[in-house]
Amino acid sequence: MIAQLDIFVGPEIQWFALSPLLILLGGALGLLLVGALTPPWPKRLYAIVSATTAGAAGVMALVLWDDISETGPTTLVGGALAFDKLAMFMTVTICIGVLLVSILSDDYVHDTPNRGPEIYALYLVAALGGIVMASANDLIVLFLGLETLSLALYVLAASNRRSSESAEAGIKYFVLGGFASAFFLYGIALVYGGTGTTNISEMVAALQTSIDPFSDDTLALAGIALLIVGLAFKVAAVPFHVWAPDVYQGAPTPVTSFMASVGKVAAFAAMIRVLVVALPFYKDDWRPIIWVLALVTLLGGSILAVVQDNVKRMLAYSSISHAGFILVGVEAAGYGAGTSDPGPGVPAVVLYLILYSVLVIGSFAVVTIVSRSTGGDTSIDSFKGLAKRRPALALGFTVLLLAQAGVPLTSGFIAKFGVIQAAVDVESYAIAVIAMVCAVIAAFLYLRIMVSMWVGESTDESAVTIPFSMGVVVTLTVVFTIALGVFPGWLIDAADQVTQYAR
Amino acid sequence: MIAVIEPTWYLLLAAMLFGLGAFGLMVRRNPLIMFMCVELMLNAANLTFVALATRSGDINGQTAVFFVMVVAAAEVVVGLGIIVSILRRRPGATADDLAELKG
Amino acid sequence: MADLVWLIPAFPLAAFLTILLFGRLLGDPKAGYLATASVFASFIVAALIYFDLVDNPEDQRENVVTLFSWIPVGTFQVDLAFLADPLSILMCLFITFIAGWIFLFAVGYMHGDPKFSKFFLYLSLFVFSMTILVLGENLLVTFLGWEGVGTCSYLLIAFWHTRESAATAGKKAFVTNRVGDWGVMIAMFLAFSAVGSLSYTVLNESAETGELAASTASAIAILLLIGAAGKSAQLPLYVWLPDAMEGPTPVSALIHAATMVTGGIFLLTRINPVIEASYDWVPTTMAWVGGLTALFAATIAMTQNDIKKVLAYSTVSQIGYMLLAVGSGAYVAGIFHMVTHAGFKALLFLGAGSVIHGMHEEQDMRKMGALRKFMPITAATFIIGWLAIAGVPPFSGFWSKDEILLYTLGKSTPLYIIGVVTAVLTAFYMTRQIIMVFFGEARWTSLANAEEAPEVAEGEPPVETHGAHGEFKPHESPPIMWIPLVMLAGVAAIGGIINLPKLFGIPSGTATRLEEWLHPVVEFGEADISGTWAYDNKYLLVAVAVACALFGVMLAWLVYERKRIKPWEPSLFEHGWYYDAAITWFMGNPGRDGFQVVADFDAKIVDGAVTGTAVAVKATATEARKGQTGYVRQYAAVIAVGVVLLLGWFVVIRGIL
Amino acid sequence: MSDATFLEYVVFFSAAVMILGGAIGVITMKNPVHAALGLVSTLFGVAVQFVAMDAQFLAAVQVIVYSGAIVVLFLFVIMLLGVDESMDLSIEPIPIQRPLAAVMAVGLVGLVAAAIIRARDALVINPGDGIASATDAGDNDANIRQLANNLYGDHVFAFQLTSVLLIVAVAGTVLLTRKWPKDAPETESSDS
Amino acid sequence: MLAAETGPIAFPILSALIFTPIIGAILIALLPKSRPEYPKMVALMASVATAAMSIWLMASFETSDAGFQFVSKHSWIEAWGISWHLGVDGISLFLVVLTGILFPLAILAVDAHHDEKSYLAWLLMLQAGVMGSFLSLDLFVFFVFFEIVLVPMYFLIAGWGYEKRVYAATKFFLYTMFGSAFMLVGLIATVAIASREIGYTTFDLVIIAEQANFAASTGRWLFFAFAIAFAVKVPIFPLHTWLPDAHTQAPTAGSVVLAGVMLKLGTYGLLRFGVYLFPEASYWSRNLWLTLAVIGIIYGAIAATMQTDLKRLVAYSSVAHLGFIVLGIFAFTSQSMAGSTIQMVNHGVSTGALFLFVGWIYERRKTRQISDLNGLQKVAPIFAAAFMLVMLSSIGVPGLNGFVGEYLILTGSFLTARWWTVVAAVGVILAAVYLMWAYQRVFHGEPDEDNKKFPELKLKEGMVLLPFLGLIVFMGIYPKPVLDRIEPSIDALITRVEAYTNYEAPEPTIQLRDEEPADDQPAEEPADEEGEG
Repeated sequence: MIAQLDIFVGPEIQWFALSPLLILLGGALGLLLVGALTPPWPKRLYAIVSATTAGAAGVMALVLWDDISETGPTTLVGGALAFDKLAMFMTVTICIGVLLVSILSDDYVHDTPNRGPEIYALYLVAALGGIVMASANDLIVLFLGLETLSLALYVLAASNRRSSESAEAGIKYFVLGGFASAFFLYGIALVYGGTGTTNISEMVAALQTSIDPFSDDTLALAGIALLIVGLAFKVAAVPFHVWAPDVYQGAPTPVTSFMASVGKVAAFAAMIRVLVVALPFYKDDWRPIIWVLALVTLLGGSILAVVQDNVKRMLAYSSISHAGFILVGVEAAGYGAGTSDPGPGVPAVVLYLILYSVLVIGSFAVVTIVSRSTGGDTSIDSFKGLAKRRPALALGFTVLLLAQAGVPLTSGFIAKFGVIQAAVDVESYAIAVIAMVCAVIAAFLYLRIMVSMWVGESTDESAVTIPFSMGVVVTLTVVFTIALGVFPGWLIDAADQVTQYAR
Repeated sequence: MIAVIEPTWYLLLAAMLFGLGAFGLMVRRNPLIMFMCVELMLNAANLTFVALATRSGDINGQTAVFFVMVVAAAEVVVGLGIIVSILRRRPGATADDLAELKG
Repeated sequence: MADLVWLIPAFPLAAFLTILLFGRLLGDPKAGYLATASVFASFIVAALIYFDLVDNPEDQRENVVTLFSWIPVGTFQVDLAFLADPLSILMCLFITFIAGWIFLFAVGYMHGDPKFSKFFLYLSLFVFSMTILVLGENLLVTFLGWEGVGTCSYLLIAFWHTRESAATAGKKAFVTNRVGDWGVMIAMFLAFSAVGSLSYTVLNESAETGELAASTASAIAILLLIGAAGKSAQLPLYVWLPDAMEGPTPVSALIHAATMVTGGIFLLTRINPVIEASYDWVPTTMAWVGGLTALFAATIAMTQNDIKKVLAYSTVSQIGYMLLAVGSGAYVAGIFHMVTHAGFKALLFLGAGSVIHGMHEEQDMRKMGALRKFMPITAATFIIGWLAIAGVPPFSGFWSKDEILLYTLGKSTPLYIIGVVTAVLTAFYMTRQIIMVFFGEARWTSLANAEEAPEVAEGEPPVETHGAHGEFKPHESPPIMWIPLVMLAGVAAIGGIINLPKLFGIPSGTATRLEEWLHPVVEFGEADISGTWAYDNKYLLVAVAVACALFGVMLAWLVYERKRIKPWEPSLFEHGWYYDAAITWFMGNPGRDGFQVVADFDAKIVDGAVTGTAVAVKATATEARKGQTGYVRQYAAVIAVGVVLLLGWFVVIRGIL
Repeated sequence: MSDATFLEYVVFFSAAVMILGGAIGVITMKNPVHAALGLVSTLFGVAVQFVAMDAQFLAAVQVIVYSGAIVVLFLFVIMLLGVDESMDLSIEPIPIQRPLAAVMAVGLVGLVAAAIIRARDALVINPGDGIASATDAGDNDANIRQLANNLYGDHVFAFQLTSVLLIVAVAGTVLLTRKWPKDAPETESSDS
Repeated sequence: MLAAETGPIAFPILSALIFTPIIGAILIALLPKSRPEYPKMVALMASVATAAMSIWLMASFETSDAGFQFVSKHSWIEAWGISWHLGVDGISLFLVVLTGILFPLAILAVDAHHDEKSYLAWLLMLQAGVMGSFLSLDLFVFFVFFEIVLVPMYFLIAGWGYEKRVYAATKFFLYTMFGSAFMLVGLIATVAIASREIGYTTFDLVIIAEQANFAASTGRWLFFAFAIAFAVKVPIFPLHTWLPDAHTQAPTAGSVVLAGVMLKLGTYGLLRFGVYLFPEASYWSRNLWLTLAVIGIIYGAIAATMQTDLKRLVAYSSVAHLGFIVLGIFAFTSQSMAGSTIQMVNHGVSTGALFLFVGWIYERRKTRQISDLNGLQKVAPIFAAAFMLVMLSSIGVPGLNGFVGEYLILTGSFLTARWWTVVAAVGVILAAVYLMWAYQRVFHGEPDEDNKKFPELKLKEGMVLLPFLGLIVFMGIYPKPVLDRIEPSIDALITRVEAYTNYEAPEPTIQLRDEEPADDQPAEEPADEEGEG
């Protein structure tokens, strides 16, 4: 039977609700076009524009947050986008990330011969892609967002033309990324075959309504498997983590911080979208897998980190083990997914994401500062005696590292606490204990860095200069870390509201 | 009694194509060819989409293919850009040569 | 008056504190006089209380004086309280009296020692602890004194701590005592768990009324016996006492002869109802331990050449007598012997000290002889002491020993024989000592001071203080040293009167007699031997005892003076049956090795497990990172593996199955 | 129209041969140029299959975009870099790579195929309202119009998003190809 | 809740106890490097103020009240039901006081050999953390403090320790954190399970303890999750091996604090979060703990005997002493538990003092090896005398503080755990063995050339020591005031245990059953243990 083709009615577009995306897009275009047409802008200006854009988008997101509190979750543009608190929370998180990274990049970019606005434009666009992933209500849209983010990241990773390692990182990330997104796409296709749609709302509806014993959903299951592959690749979960250490180490440090913050946030948001929002129907199928992934990721990340001697690489592995922690939260979120009582899983995850992304940006900011003075050397020896040369910086880094280790009165502890609480709440004690033990193993590497800073005798007396912008970032992140560690109440309250999803 | 070949055939064909693509990416060392293999995989996905669209008589599948093509195009641009920027510096470098970062 | 009993320990304590603060100001000899005065003050107080109590009727001779609540937790209420009763007062009397004279002697003996004031600091602390020990109203207060005297003895034995042997001896004494204390503590726990109190009154009453189960009573008694064996140097824990002679001689006299070492006997006497309430084998065990120790130590004493060692082993032997008495239920006799022994043994030690002093720190009897010409007073007093310990009537030792033997025979014949043999040996080795020291030819003239100098361990202050050793000549000690000798000689001579047996029509029935005096304390435990064969043939026994004493003296005289018989000094005896050596060896080798094994176990196994884990993690990581080869295609392969696994789970496990 | 079906079979299998053959060519050809040609054949085959499945518009786009643009781009790059010399495929630096890859590929295909075959007669959940074919109903634009409606209807946002994707591509290439001043000395691993 | 009703008090003394050191630390951190004399001043002022407050606390403590006093409770993280809930009772009171007193002394006793500023700052942070752990009545708050103390301690060891300091510090940090990992999970599980009964989520210790009671099996799991952390902290054999390293490598002040108060976090935790929170489980598992405790006593003593490093020796002696405390806790009699509580303080005083001595010896001779030291008593008699007194207290000689605690523990344990006690008492002998042997080797004998010039006790050091010695004697002779304040809380605890189990605290009575109690058979065994001849 053939569709009625005469009259065409386009879907209404809620421009206001899309404002964060539009702002980011506008900022990016502005930077590109104006930047291309005008002579190079004075220092800091690109960064300021990009940062303000991100800030504005974040503020808009906060405004929309309140709207959602009143109207409740809905979908936008013909069901392409979800308009709910999960989306907004992630939007804010990503915007914070972009804000900080933009500031951080200022002096870095200024050191490179290429002072153009492209990097910032790519940050903004990538952020846009991330937000789309976080708020996608259609797997195709999700895929497009994913590709937007990924493509930007491939370029950014390779953006340091001076360094062969940057290039290597770029191509590795690109090839493997393409590989993974092919799987993801194939997964979408198979799920489409299994459920007859790519739209999450329709998918949920279809799965909940048409349950009959004769239909066989093996196709959908295969699709889910491949979807998980794609997402696991993005969040760098063992064994799909292989790219992460090399890319994190090779990419320019500000870009690394961007990947570790925005990239991870978007990926996990997408994971929640796909698994918790779209496929609660199959939670009994995917929860065990996530459990296993969490386990191997925790172990792999923390154990492999122990023997590294390059700080960037250490942090890469530590971010892998953090991903394991977040996966624990996702696993917990699966327990109540789709039921009337969603449980603390998703709030714990989003809380972890926002706290961790700030944390990791701060850490990499310190690495950027140090590597500037050592001519790009980020080996652990280059941190020796930092406390003598730059006590304040060392103290800040110490705070950030302790936070990553999950020491109380830092945001890192709150994050871990939330996740463990979620896991315990759904009685998956085993993984909770394993996670904590892995945290102990991982703590060893943070201690190693601290030792080389505080106890080690500095090898070279090259003065570590702290550029203004980077100093600002470190200060902000440290303050944030401690403040949230001591008074996390309001943020937790906000995260706890992320339980109703637009379907 | 229009006996259109049932989609399963196409799906199996796509699966094989996908597998070949994946295999190729794992065995070839020339980055360009590895990239071509990615294209193969994407095409396999496309084929699947269309086949399934036909199966369930739903146009969305075909629309999806449309987007995938755009993605493929963009990916090619970026990917080739990266490859060029590397191979210009190190002519004839294979994927295995780019293994400074490890451990 | 009895309420002021706390004054008895108070005086020495005051002296202790004063010397602690102003010891250096007072210095030599004022500190000594101060300490002496304080002790005599305590003696006076004790005497007053004694007369006070004597007037009371028997049942009102127990006064409990509570100072304050010491350790109160729930049902466990222990006060710092004193029990002023005949036994404790008696103890205080002779302790303070003898201590006083020894202090006086020490003032002379320690003259010129740089640590003079510290010496009296320790001594005062000791007397304080000792009085606490005997006055304690409950086991814990006694234990306070018990450990206190142990500590003081440790400090005083190791007084010349620069000498390795002294240090070791002090440690040995303390640790060996601790072994005994273990018994005492467990006994206390048991007592508390049984009767819910540590007070002697409660404990003894529960024993007298039979509430205390025989098993518990036996356990307490035996455990306390262990304690007594430690403190009173009985088998198997006597080993520390001979070494304790490393300490200055007054210390040996006071602590390791007269007072502290009798603490065990006192404790057992204190709880005599408990012993009575326990199984029969318990007192028998005590008796045998005592008897064997007495014989054992006597045999060793026969062969020692160190003037102090002889006395030390003789002390062990004599305390064995006392324990024998306790075991035979002859508590009064035991205490009696304790008192008399305190007198003459203190005398003998001080005499030995005087001799050593006169011989310039020479202790080897083989290098003495014929000293009676040079130090007549010392000699005379020493001889009195000798007669007393040898059990020659009418000297004090005779009476007490005789009574013990009497009761022993009442208990069992073999023990009696052991006692008699020991008596012979006692007489023998004491005579031997007398002869070697004061009679015979002078063997010291032959030796020059040159080789005598190194003999005195370096860093022993008195040596220097004795001026230049030019022409060596033994000299009599100054009056401040021989006056105490004379006083104690008097005690040793007539000390027996406090408890003469009812013979020869000596007037009886006066409370002054020890037996009546102690009656309220020991009435429950005291054995009744009237009607036994032994009791009926007292005179015979007396005769036997006297005969033994004389025989022993005679024998020794023949051997060492007349040289009629070759001296028989088997090295087995000389080395104390190799018992001490055996223990030392055991501790030194297997014991130490065992400890080392544990230490190594800790380092290698327990800690090894921890570090091993760390190493394991590192190794795993080092292996795992090899997987991160850096080859893109291999990464792809790894991812593919993951893909296949996931597909396998979803398609096969979840989908098809 | 049994012959039609036969014809369809012929079409299907010949196209399949083109596809797989081309793919195998991509994998096995020593020379990148030949590999690119293999890619072309695959793409054409896919286009043919599209036609066979009433996706005429997609088929057209496939030919234009892929074969027309993308492959040309590939070839252009190959020529630009002059990497068109043959590469010896007989050697494999990483020992277990090939067997592993083979096993994985087979496993992958096998598992997916298993899923496909098993889901073969599973009835379709919420079927769509049919695909307009240019061949029947005499409306040659049916497929295009339906596609357009869908594209600018439900998927208008995604459609807009593709533009963002292109922006990324543009910005990215600019960033990557912008000439760096004093770029001359290629410092290997000056960074990190 | 129950705690909140005790009403607001004029001055939040407990919070002040925690924040005064923190403020001090921040001040020090802000001080300019140009004025090197200020930091010490500030540190002393802050710590002395804390000490004064803690003493005031003790003075105004309601003796007969078994419950929590000076309670202050403010909501902190509502979302998770976490409140800033502080309170002190007889069990924690003296630990708080000890913490208050120990730190100024530790600061005064030894100067950091470099970078005094951060050294003092870390010390004050440490004090705040320890205070917080003793005062907090909220599971979350407790965990926060329990965990946070690791950081300053880590930096103190790693920054100002001796040759193997980094290894020791890392070991200490990771080992303890490993224990806490289980506690965190157990803690959260406790709250989660309790909330199902209470109806709302709260981390409030008192509320959970009062209103929730766990199924036996659940409670046991939870209890062990907690117990592992505390067992590491105490440390209980075989989880003790971090202690010798940490103690040996830590700077003197660090060792003093570590031995003085930080080890007590474990035993205190066992009382407050083990016995109080899970009476059934702790009673059920008592035999395990008793056995481990006794092993620790003997084992620690033996290991201590064979140490060649004086500081290591003292460290191992801590293992033995803490064994006594654990023994007392799990004997569940008012005597033993009160004994354990008071012994926590006593051990803090005497072992703290011992570590001071070792530190001073190291300052003077730059060695801790026993074999390098001899004859010190001749050259430094006062030093030796003071050491002797502390040593005697550590040996447990009556009349000194060590005895009171040990004796109470043993006599109490004997009622419920007879045979364990009989063996544990052997530890009293061994204590004499290892300490006196060490004393002989270090202080007795003739000093050789290196030790000839050993300086006598300085006046400042004497001043620092006086409080220690005073406490040692006073607590030994008149512990009544302390015990009076401890006992009510202990009795309440025992009543609680009785309420949750079939256990009945034994009333010592005339025993008539005729079993065969301790005969002199074990008497020989100590004789064997006596160590080297």
